Amino acid sequence: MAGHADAAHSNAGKYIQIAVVLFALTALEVALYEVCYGGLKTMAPGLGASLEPWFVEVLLLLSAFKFWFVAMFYMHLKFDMKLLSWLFLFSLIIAVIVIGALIILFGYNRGLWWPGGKW
Amino acid sequence: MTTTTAALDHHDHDDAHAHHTSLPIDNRKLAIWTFIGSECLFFATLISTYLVYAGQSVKGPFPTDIFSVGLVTAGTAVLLFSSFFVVMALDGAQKGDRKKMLTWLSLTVLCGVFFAGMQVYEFWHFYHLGLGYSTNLFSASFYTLTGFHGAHVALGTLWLATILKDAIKGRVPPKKALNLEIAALYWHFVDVVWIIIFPVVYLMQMRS
Amino acid sequence: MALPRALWRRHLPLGLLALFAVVVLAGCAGENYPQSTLHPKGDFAELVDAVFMKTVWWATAIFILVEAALLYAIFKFRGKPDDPEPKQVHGSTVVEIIWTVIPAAVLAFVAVPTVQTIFKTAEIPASSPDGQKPLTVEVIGHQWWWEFRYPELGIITANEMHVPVGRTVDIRMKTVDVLHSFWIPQLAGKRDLFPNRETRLWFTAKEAGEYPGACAEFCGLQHGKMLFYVMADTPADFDAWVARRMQDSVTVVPMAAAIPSDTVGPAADATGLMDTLTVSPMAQAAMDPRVAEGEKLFLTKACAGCHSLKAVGGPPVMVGPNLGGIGARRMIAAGWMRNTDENLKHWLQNPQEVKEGVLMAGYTLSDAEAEALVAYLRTKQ
Amino acid sequence: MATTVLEPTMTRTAALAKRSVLVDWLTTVDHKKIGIMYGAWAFFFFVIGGVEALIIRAQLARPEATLVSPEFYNQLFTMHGTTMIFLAVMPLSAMFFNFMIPLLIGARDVAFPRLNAMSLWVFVLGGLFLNASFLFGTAPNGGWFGYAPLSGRQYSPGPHMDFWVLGLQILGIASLAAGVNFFTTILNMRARGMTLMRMPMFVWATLITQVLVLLSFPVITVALILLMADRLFGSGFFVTAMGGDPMLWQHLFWVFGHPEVYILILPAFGIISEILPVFSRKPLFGYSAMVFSSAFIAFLGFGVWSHHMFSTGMGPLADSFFSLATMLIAIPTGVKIFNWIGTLWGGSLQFKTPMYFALGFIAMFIMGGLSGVMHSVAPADLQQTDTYFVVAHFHYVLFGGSILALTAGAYYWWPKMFGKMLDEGLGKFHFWTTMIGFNLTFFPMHFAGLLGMPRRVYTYPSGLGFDLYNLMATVGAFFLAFSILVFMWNVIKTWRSSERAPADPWGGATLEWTIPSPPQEWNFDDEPVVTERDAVWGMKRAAGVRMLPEPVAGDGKGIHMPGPSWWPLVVSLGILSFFVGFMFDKPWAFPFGPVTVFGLLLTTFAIFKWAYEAPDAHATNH
Ligand code: HEA
Ligand code: HEA
Ligand code: HEC
Ligand code: CUA
Ligand SMILES: [Cu+2]
Repeated sequence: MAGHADAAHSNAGKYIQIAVVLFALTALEVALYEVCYGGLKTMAPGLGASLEPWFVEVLLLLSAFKFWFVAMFYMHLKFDMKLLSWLFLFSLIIAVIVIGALIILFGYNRGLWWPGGKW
Repeated sequence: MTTTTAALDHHDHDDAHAHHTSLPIDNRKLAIWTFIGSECLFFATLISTYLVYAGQSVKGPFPTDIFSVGLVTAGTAVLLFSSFFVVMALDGAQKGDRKKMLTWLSLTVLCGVFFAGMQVYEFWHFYHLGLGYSTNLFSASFYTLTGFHGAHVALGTLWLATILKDAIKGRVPPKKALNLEIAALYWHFVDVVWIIIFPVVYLMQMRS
Repeated sequence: MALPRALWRRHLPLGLLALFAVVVLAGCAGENYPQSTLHPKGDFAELVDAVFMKTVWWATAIFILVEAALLYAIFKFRGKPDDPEPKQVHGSTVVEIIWTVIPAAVLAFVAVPTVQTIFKTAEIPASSPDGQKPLTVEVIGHQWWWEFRYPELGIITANEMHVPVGRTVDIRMKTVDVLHSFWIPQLAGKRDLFPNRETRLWFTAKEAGEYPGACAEFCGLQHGKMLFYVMADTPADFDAWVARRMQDSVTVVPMAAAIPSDTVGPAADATGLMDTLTVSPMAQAAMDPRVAEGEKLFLTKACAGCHSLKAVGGPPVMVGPNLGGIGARRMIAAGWMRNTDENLKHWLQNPQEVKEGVLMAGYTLSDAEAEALVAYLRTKQ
Repeated sequence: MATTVLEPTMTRTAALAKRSVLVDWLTTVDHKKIGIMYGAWAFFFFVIGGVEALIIRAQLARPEATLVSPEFYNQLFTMHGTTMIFLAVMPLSAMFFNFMIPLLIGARDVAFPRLNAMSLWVFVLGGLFLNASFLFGTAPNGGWFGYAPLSGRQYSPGPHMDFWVLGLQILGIASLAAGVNFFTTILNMRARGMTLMRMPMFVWATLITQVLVLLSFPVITVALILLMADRLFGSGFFVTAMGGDPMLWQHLFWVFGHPEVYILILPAFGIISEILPVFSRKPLFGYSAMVFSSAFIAFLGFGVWSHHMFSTGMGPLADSFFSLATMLIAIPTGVKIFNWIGTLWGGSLQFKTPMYFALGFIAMFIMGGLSGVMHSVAPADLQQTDTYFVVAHFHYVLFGGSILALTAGAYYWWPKMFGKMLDEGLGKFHFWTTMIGFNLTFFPMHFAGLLGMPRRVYTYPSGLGFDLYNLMATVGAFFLAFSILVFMWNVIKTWRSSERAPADPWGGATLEWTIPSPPQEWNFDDEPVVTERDAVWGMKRAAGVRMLPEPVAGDGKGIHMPGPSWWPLVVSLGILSFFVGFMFDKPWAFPFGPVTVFGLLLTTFAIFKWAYEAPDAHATNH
């Protein structure tokens, strides 16, 4: 039922555009790695050095974009019932809470976040 | 297992057609989304394990000794391609363009096989670099995470291949495009998980 | 069913109430509960008790009010089957907001002291109430007994921790096997022991006394018999105890030479037997021939392979508890049995019967041998 | 719609009649039969868990007792906890989900009937597998939360914990499948006009419970996979020598474990919210607040897990965070308690057995909730954790909460499920014996705990002041067992009686009371249409009656129901075989023995057969 309706909204052209974006973002991710740590480091040392402190953040941001594109367009969330988006989003929120909390808690336990964190 | 059974339970669904559904959405589609929500936590836990144990291995080989950008980038590209392919196949299925559906679906299945093959090769390669399953924390959490992702890819490939088989026999008319749609949703999800795994598990851990 | 129903209805509430009262009162009476959390004898336990009691009063008040409202509703609004339909009320935003806000306010009153106490108990005081630097004690968990080390004093002991009254004890814990939890209810709360991470706890005993404690994390077969005692001594008594432990170690035994070398097994050699052989002045003074016999047996029956008698300067890692001062300990078998001659003998002859699964196997000791060992161990004061 | 199949009803009935009773129950996809089987099996496991508890209590009656060996004791409490939680309370709730949800929402079945049958069989086989460990004398012995490293290979070399790890893994599949199924069913199979905010509260509770299941079970699944890998493949996730950290097990377990306790209590809340209005003859007070508080409890439930780990030394910041988050849960729970009392207020209370148990639930649950709040005070919990105070807390919420509510539900829905009323006199006797036995068992445990008695000890020395409390608890436990015998007697008596229950014995507000007791296979002759909350009360009011007239049984003509199927059972056997294969500690079975491979193939094969099974294959072939 719902499935037939979406087809009208998106078409091959759009899918191709998104595919291109996804590839571009992936290429950016790899390039970022190469500039900061890999083969390109020597070629553009200044760029690498300035990007390096943001490596993790930028990488996560780029992947988040990719994630969003696939979910919204390939998985039709943008055109389907809102409920499905909420379903997915809620799961993701809990997932992020779990990952984030565990990283923080273990970092703390290992004394990374708080001087007395040893105990 | 749950996925396939839920999603393939379509005869019950045919039956449900006789009734109305409360939401403008098919049971099976709602079910697969529910299942995907659940899977988020499955992978979140595996990723947490990997991250919590990053840098905690007492002996090597370490990620920096093992990973190289080339192979995994290729794999990532293949998976992204396949997401695009399956969406085209679905477009074909919904519009009743049988040839389009068959072409793109075949390509998708091919990508699945290729990715799975790549992973097998990668495991084999790493194993020969001295990274057994229980070598250290890194290896165990890496193989468990990517192994389960690989199992999902394999399952998805099998599923799509089954639909391809049906489609070749002409059993996937537009009004059954939903059969493909839910498989495609699952497939995209597997792709999306890899979108996270690629930077978090590979790129970030390769920093020297 | 008519009879019991009527009977129940009339007498049950009263009966239950009486029962509750008995139980509550029994729990409040002090002295008979040496392991009680309700009768703190140390500063840490007092901090905890204070916040706990605050919570208890709030909870009791809420309990009484809410149960009373419930009972009132039950008795007030009893209906008969053919009563007319009562007024159909669907809710009331005002009332609902009120009973959301009131609990929230109550919780604020609980939350503030909670957080305060969390931070207060987290910080080990830099100095004791008596002005001294806290005394460090390392607690090492074993399946199923406790090892205590005093790094500043060099002392190693087991299952009985001595601390001076008035001096803060800074406890650092680890386990050599599975998780355990160190719990000494009258002095402090509990803290788990991990194999890979040092955990800490602290307390200052306020009154001299013998405080029983227990392992509070399930640790396998004999978790139930992994107990211990903390002996809070007056400073003088504590110094005397320390001095005795030092003495355990001063005289290296000349008697060792008297033992035929073929009876000294490889196990003894491997664990530095010669070092562990010590004789306290009391043993030397003892006229009892069983003591000498016991000492010999201690070496020949492989005891020394797992136990050191040297509280200071003994080997650092042993399978069994350090037996320095075992003669004067209150309990044996990790706090399970009174340290009487009879019990000790029973333990030596058949530890598995006392505590199935302990690493100490039976060593086929005749009555005479066991008694000799007991006599010998008894000299280790 | 056009696809409606007009089955020749006669052939169908004839064909079904030929099937033996056993085959009928093994292949059924009828949610009602599945519900009854869930209930029967769960009660069976409940008695097993209860007998384990009785042996525990017998051993603890006196200090220094030697009734059972320490090893057996450890197996007893591990299996008692595991059984009660996974094999008794969860499936008892599932019984009501299965039987009642389609009726409450006006549907003819769940969204995926065969998947539903699979959940049942996976649960049954998983439960039998877990308990089979007793036959080998190697029942799990590491506690229901299986803390590493005690549960790892090094300290638990035998098959004990393999049974536990694999058994829970199997049960998890059942729960997840049911979770997907009921989530979909509730969102998508509601009767016309039944908007979300018109759903009965039990339906809401079920919906939210499924969310908890779906989001928390994957976490324990992964934790169990990691532990299994440690045990079977020598990885070191929880082996410190390899850098592994036992804390990770604890975190993962409780990330699941805390939502799990709300999985155990939310259905109970739902049942109570159905019963109170009916027996107060007054709608539920503050319906929307009840919905939102449940949702809020569920959401908060994901952010408090570390309150089980206050003694691990997480540091003051983490302790404070988890303390406060835990306390917050008291607020929505309080809203529920007050709204229940508000429902009673001004009502015309009818004291039938379900009402007794429902009121008993409120009274007892408050107690358990308040001791929970005492735990949430992190420093205080340093004294309470791992003592009998905790044991008291969780039995007040689990028995005083879940079990009392489930019992209330049993009395309430029994006539609908079996077409006969449970005896009122015996029911009330059951209630009072339960209340006495329960309080006598668990109230003294508060004191035992505060006076310093650790939990999971197979014995304790005399002289610490625990003796009296333990004796009381033991006497209470046997009294409680007696009360359950009363219940069983009531069931037998009812079974034997020939008196039929009316369709609507209580003056109910929800759709199940409009159809005969027990309902026909197709539930509703005509799909109901709902125009308001408490729809049936609305109908009665409109008709000016207190009770609806007895419905006339329809003939089901033209109603197409899914046919029975063997494949769910076969899939379950495949899954069982897959996991059992990991039990063999033989070279030929490593790492994937033939049994595992066989299980995998059987599962795959059965899933394909299932997917391509023609609707009604069995019904029409005969
Ligand atoms: C049905 C299951 C269930 C339920 C509903 C709860 C509910 C709660 N639990 Fe419980 N809990 C368990 C099952 C459950 N628990 C189990 C099985 C364990 C032990 C696991 C193990 O170790 O084996 C455990 C352990 C446990 C611990 C860890 C103890 C320890 O081991 O150290 C804690 C700590 O915070 C805790 C807290 C709470 C709180 C705050 C609630 C709250 O949800 C309670 C809220 C309810 C109320 C507060 C009462 C009603 C409210 C009012 C009348 C309003 C006014 C009240 C106030 C203002 C306070 N629980
Ligand atoms: C829903 C959950 C649930 C329920 C209902 C119960 C019910 C009971 N529990 Fe349970 N319990 C747990 C969940 C539950 N428990 C958990 C999670 C643990 C922690 C485990 C761990 O530490 O790992 C625990 C631990 C636990 C302990 C602590 C053990 C220890 O730490 O050493 C004790 C001790 O008394 C106990 C007692 C009881 C008793 C007496 C009952 C009674 O209410 C039981 C009443 C039922 C019956 C008595 C059955 C009826 C039987 C008959 C009528 C006999 C007739 C027989 C035939 C006809 C064949 N339980
Ligand atoms: C294989 C190692 C081993 C050997 C050999 C051994 N023990 Fe032990 N012993 C232990 C362990 C381990 C314990 C702690 C048991 C427990 O309480 O869990 C113990 C406990 C004791 C205790 C009680 C200590 C206390 O404080 O609770 C005494 C006394 C003792 N052993 C004496 C002896 C004597 C005498 C011998 C020789 C006949 C001996 N042991 C041989 C391992 C050993
Ligand atoms: Cu050590 Cu329990
Ligand atoms: Cu909890």
